[in-house]
Amino acid sequence: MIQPNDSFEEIESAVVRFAGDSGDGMQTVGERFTDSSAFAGNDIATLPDFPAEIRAPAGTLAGVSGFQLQFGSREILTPGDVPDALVVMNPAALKANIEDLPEGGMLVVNVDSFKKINLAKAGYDTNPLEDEEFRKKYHLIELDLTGLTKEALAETSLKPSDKARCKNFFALGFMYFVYGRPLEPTLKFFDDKWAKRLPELAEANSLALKAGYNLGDTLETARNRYQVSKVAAQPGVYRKISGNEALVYGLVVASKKANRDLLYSGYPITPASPVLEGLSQLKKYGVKSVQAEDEIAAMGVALGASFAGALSVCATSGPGMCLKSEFIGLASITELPLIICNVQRGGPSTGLPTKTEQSDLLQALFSRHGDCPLPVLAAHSPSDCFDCGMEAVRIALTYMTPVILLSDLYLANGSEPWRIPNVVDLPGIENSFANEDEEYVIYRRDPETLARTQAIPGQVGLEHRIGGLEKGEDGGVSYDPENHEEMTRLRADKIAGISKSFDPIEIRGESEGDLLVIGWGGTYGAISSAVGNLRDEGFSVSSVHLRYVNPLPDELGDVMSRFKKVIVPELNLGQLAMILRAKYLIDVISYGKVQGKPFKVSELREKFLEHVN
Amino acid sequence: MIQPNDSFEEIESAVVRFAGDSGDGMQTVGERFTDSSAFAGNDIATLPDFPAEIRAPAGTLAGVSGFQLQFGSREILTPGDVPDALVVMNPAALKANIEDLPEGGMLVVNVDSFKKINLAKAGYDTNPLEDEEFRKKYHLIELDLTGLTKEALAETSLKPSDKARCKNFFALGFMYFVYGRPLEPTLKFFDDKWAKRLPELAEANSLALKAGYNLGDTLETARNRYQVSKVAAQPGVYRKISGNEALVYGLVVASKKANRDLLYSGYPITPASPVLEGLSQLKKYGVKSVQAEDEIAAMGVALGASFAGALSVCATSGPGMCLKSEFIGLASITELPLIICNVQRGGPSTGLPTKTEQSDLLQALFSRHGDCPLPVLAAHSPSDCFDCGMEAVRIALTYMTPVILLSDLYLANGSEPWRIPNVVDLPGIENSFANEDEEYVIYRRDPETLARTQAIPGQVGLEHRIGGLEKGEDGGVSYDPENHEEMTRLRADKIAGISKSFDPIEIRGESEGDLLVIGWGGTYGAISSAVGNLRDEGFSVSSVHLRYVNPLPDELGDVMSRFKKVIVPELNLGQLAMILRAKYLIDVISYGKVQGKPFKVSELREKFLEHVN
Amino acid sequence: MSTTITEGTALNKKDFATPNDVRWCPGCGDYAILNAVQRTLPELGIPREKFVVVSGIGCSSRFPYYMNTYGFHTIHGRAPTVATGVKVSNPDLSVWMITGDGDGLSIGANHLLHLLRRNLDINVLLFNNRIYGLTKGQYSPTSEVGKKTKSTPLGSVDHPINPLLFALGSEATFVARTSDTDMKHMVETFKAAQSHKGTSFVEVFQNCVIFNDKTFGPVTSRDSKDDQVLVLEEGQPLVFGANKDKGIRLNGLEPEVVTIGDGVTEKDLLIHQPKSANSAYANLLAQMSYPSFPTPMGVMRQLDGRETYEDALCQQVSLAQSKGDGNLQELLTGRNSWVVED
Amino acid sequence: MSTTITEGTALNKKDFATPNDVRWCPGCGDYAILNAVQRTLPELGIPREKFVVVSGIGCSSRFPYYMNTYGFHTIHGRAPTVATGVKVSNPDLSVWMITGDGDGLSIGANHLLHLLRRNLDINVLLFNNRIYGLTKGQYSPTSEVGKKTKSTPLGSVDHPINPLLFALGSEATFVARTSDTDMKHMVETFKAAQSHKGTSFVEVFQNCVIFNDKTFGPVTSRDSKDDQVLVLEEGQPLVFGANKDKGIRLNGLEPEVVTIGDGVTEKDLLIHQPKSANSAYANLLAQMSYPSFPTPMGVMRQLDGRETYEDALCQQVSLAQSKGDGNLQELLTGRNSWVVED
Ligand SMILES: Cc1ncc(C[n+]2csc(CCOP(=O)(O)OP(=O)(O)O)c2C)c(N)n1
Ligand SMILES: Cc1ncc(C[n+]2csc(CCOP(=O)(O)OP(=O)(O)O)c2C)c(N)n1
Ligand code: SF4
Ligand code: SF4
Ligand SMILES: [Mg+2]
Ligand SMILES: [Mg+2]
Repeated sequence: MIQPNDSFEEIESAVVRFAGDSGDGMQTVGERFTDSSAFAGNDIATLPDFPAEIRAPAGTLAGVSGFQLQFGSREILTPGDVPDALVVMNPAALKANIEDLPEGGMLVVNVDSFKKINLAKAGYDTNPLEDEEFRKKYHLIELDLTGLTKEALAETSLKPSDKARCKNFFALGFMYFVYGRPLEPTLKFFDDKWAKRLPELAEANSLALKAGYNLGDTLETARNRYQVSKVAAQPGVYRKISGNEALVYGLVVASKKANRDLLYSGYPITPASPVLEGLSQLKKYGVKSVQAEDEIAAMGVALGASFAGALSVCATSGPGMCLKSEFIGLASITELPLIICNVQRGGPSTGLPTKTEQSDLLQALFSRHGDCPLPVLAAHSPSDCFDCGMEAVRIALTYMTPVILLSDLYLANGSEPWRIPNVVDLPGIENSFANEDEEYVIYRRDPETLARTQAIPGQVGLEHRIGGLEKGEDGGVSYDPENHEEMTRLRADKIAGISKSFDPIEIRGESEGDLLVIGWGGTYGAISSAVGNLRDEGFSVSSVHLRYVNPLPDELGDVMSRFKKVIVPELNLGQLAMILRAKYLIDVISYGKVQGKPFKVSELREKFLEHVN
Repeated sequence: MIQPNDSFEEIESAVVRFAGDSGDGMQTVGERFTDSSAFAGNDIATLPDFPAEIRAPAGTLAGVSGFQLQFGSREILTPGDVPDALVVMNPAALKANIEDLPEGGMLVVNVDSFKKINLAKAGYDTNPLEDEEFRKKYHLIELDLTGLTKEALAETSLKPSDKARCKNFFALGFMYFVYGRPLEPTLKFFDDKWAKRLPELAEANSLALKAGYNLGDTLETARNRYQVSKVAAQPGVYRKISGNEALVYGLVVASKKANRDLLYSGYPITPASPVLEGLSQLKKYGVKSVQAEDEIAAMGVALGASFAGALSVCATSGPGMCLKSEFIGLASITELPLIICNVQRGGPSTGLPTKTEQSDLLQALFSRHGDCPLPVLAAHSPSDCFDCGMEAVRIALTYMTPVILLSDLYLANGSEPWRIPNVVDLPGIENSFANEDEEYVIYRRDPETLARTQAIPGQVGLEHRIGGLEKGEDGGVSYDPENHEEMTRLRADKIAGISKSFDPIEIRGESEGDLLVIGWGGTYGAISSAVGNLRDEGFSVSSVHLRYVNPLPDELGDVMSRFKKVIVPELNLGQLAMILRAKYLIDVISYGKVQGKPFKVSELREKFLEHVN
Repeated sequence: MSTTITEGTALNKKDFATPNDVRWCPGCGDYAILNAVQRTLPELGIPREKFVVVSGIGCSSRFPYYMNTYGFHTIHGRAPTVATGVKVSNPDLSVWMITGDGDGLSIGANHLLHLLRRNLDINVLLFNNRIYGLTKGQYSPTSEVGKKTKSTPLGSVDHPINPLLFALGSEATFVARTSDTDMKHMVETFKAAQSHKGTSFVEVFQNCVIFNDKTFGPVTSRDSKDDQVLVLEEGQPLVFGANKDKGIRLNGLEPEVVTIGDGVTEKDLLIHQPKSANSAYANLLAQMSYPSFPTPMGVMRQLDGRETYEDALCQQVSLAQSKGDGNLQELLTGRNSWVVED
Repeated sequence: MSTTITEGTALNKKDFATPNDVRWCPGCGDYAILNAVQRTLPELGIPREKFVVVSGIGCSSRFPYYMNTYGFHTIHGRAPTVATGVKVSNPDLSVWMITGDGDGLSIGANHLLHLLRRNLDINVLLFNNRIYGLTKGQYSPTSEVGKKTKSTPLGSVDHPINPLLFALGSEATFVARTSDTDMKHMVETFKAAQSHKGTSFVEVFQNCVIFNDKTFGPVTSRDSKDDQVLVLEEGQPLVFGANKDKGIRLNGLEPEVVTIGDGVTEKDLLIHQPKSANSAYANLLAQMSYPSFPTPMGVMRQLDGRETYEDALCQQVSLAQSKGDGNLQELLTGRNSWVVED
């Protein structure tokens, strides 16, 4: 193995971004860099960023795909505001990303792609690399990646065009040198992926990676190298995990804990498809997965399976949520357990299908007709999707209710290190099954939870009928006015009462002060970082991050009232802010951003500063 | 014609309810009584009330169908809290309605149906008519309607069973006598309906009606008769109109005023089907109506037609609204004009399909994913559906936006007198068409309204493409972060700015005081009556009835702040209240009712009284 | 569909009736169908608790309320999806799906298509009354062109769906038709549906007395029946008529009505072969319609041997589990974990 | 569909191209289809501003962005409804609908069914690549059983939809198939579609290089094509093979492949009759599939004479208006008004 030389500059954290064409393999190298950093013991957070087209025309701005990560020896909560180093594979990638690179930042450029035609496709009249101003502004490293890679692979049997396609790993190797990353995890990846099927590819990529690394050692300009030490983490077994993976695992574990077979039913949609794909691979764990004809069907299949006793789950994104509304109403009035995950993306309509947003909160709360409140949860980090998956199942089965679980594209695709829990230590989940020895009264309720009990088809003597018409306690259709009011309020009270089972609110910072920041979902990292920084600087700022959007935690009003101001940053036009204002009559300040991108720590910091002192 | 005798007691208003089996023709006699009262110059309001089944088993409670109306010489705003007179055709009708009849109320009973088997079907162990307590409690009039009708029709050629079916008109004739109603409108109705096709039926019903009337003259118990004088109404031509009829007319008139052909596309659903049925009959007015395969399709057809230049409308109820959400998002982002009517019924899910409710307000505001605000209007009385239909079209075409118009079952089926407007006096409606002489930039906006202009397929040189992906001003797909934020805010600002075009808020009562009642939709009559009564009694109560739920009128916050308390009565669990609280941070009191029934004036009065003094 | 038959628990029709009032209009054809189903189920040797009846919305879809089994009255058009969920979750249940011409063919035809092609072992009964009953009489996708209804005052303009052709186009493995006027035929047909392994699609002609009375009268009424109905029996020639003297012969690919006698014998007639591999024959039957042809009744197509969706899926699950159940801790740990020591 | 042809505005292919970058993957079959459509349209004699291209969501559905006509990229599966709205509102437009196997047959098949049966004069091109392209490679309703994809790691278990059988089951009046590999055949087929009055349904075999490369290779590739493709021509016998020595003969109701020569002549073969009244013949063609049969390409069914929905509707409107336009004031006044005097 190549030994890193020792002229390192020690830094606390760094942000690296790779950008290139959709076909350039930027997501792959980003993931590898992440693995390597995790393996090196750093904390990490990632931000993949790709276009809605599968492979838009090579060289155009529309085709630029990027991957940013931050890694550090301190707690890393976001993928970083701006890159310290930017690797660009072509002019379009430069054009699309250069504005984000601060002066003096490291800019690694694949120069052989800076030909007239590519410059034109990117909308450059002249080659920016020939501009002296530009050259001086950054720490520019020009590499003829194609040429260097081909050279490195001269001995291999690959076709020249295939050789050139290894250039992403050459670039990666180079960056590994700069940041002193270990090569092993990536070499292992090549092995796992190709050693059997395409050994020549595994070999070529290894060669390219190493060649890139070695180049660093020889290249004048790359002399300064950085060292990022291990983060002080709790002891345990760790892995890197994305939000969608964590969700899949959380659901499977919950199904085992609840002793119900998991039935997943979904329809492909970005960014929720990996949940379908991930669960499809877990038949070994008793998971049945159905790719339905659409999201309505997916929900219907899930509801039917729930009626038949399965732990039913479906996941989708905004457009699919629209289609589920009517069935959600039916699930609510029949009080069947069911998990509905919305991995949010930019809206409205088809919107920005590969960008992140948090703009489906009000939809989650109010999409269906009639008074039909439901529990709504939101995960706040990739690994939190695991916990939220389990929690959603607990609520669904304890309270006999559909549960809406919100995630978002940023969490779904982003990843972070996760301390793997011990499965046996995780709590069990109770079901609310009917007592076979008693007369079965469908909507008779547990006085504590107000949940009804469930009888499963196949159980002798518990035959019964349910449906979407209003009904009395015995399930018989009832048009009685008072009964309707009673049933409507009982259903609402049941949901409202779930808050009694919540853990107390966790406040980051003092429990009173100048400014309280309330967040929910994927903004957790950015908010916590900004608030943490401000507190370190002595400002009186605290934050609360809500897992439960409905019902809200009982003590939230109290907490809010202990601060002079409350601000709610969200990746929408102020949806949670509206809910809090209505409930607590506090003049909550809404700070909305709708750019298909997560908050930057710096923009939050600035905004918060406006409201302290 | 039969002359009413003159021993009348003059009363200001009266409430009559007819109740019988679904097959007994109660809706028909109710409508006739209404016509007759309108013709007599009274103000009126009606409440049809029927089960979800077409014809549930004869004689059961499930099959009871009723019709209540109030008529008076003063302004009549509701169908009345409780009946002064109740006509019941069978024991089930008695059972289902008797609780509403106050002591001393007139109770007309079809005694021949009070046989054992019918009593049992209604759940009576003994015949209540044999109970002395019961007999004393009401002003009981027992008629052998079947026998009397058969007798009256002895000479006609109808089959005995067909003769018996005329008993509803016999009962109606009797009630006409009691309340001194003119027979002409009903005789004319027979003529219009049956004279050509079934002359023997027209004759038989006329005979039955007159026989019933004459019986009144001879029957001891019916001696006291009531007289309700003409209401002092504005001069003009009047007709009786239901909410659904008014909506149909409003839309057709608007289409002519806007010079666009009306394309209606719908899918049958209670209580919106009459809009489809009504517009299907207006081909003469250039209306094209399409019965689509479902509500998604209905919305798609409407949107396609809107793109092609039509004035597009669809109407549905809650379950159908669920299905339209995704298309509503597309209509919003493409900024095409379109009217979406939701004639609300009891929810959630299939709920109470033939009962009224106002519980789809939050759905109207928030059903779709993404930040996607839209104008939401609500009609407040049957005839107001005409004005709201026109207003919805004005907003849609002026602002290039889909508009959601809320009605409800109570308005849709209920009716009232309507002073017919002069079509030529109604205002014209402007379109926002593209200028053929200029380069067409799809999302370039009018600086005043922020509306884009529309180019219609077939126009030379204005070819263009629209869709659901986020786009720049020129319509080109854009994933640019700043552009998305700008577009999202522009769309929101456009909708918010519509309030600039509203008429000032009308306050019923003083413009400041103890209690402000804010209502919306079909509760107008009950709220106005209750508030009017309280004001007459000297209480400081005023009311505002909102036509616009989004955007809210600009001065609403000001108005609210001038009252000590604000209460919002709604037929839901507090949906508008939530919106007002969020926007104005005023501790609005929510008064919700979810019983599938309108508010009674008395229950509102009581509630309001709790909050004054 | 077909379901493991458990030891005969001697059930009878009454065991399948609920105490609930049946709330259809007096004279509605739905009563007869309910009757037929309640007669069929006890004869199948399946315990009552294994039946699940799933429906959408419509008069017909009130059906589950009247069956003393597990039942789910869902939402308009979506019954196939819920039925699929029930069956996939527990293949041991006998699932019956009830739908109407509006519910199944207007809003819900997509789900029906996918149910049919996936071939879940479910029995689908489509009550075709060629009208929207519950919403009070608008035309439906099976209403004939020119039909005047509340929503088509000048007559409908859309070409109606032929439910059988639709099912065949969806490659259903069992396609049949029966009528609410013939109790015996209904029971037979429902039994055949149950004994077929795969989705069984049965169109039931159903009379709506209120909004579309006698729509099938010209075909199924007592007077016309003999001459207008062609009762299908496997392996038998296509013969019909009060005197059994008429039949169907093939001329190239066109069927024609012939009279047996003048030179034509039964041998010249088409033989009913519901099990032929390709669907062209069933397609011909499905296109035969009043008044040019007699209306076929019975099983038009029955294709054995296509695996059901739930069996295939469950097999994948068992196969995956055959090497032992998954270990959760291993799953969570994955292949790229690392340890942080104390 | 067919549309009033207006005087020839000499358009050419370039007139139909937009300046927008075409954003499909290099090598995607969609490019060839775009090319074919851009070649077809200028030859129809219809002015450019009368074309409207409507699509759903999917790679294929990005199509309208690349056509310099009026265009609407709608939502997933719903293009038939929007196209219907456009055509009903203005029957004078030439409406082209683009969809994929997922868009058109998974989420959207119900709307397609209703479009086809209503027979609006619209051309539907279904790009069948047997995969979900835009969502990155899950199986689609036309994927073969056993297909391994991201969402079916152990192979798919659902029986695929046959798009042509589906269209025939929906009683489409025009059903055809072509392939992205044959420019000339595409242009011919699209022209035939346009000249048909009524909904024209065209399945286009389309290659997705990224997620399902060469799925139709065994049929349409250069080497296999002659032996595996059966090009349909009206009135001609069903002959195929590199040497034109193979044909299709009917045996009862079963088609069989025969070699011309050993006792078999062209006269024994089926003659291509896309216009036969019943659909049994087209149904047979649609069921012929690789590897047992050659794959038919061309127009399988063309039924003339069924009125289009929009014509029938517009006729009702004109008829209603023939006695004069409606008087609005009369409408509002109705038959039961009364006057309140001053
Ligand atoms: C989403 C939705 N749209 C519309 C309706 C109204 N609706 C109830 S039943 C029905 C049609 C019933 O027709 P069919 O399926 O033929 O059943 P039938 O009543 O004739 O038995 C409709 C349109 C509904 N309940 N839900
Ligand atoms: C309601 C909804 N569900 C899911 C999606 C995600 N989605 C986009 S395209 C697509 C399928 C595309 O497949 P196909 O129609 O075959 O088109 P192709 O990309 O293969 O051309 C899906 C599921 C969506 N956009 N909207
Ligand atoms: S309306 Fe028709 S289908 Fe419905 S219950 Fe009555 S008769 Fe039967
Ligand atoms: S993913 Fe497939 S269908 Fe989509 S553009 Fe690429 S090659 Fe074409
Ligand atoms: Mg029906
Ligand atoms: Mg596809």
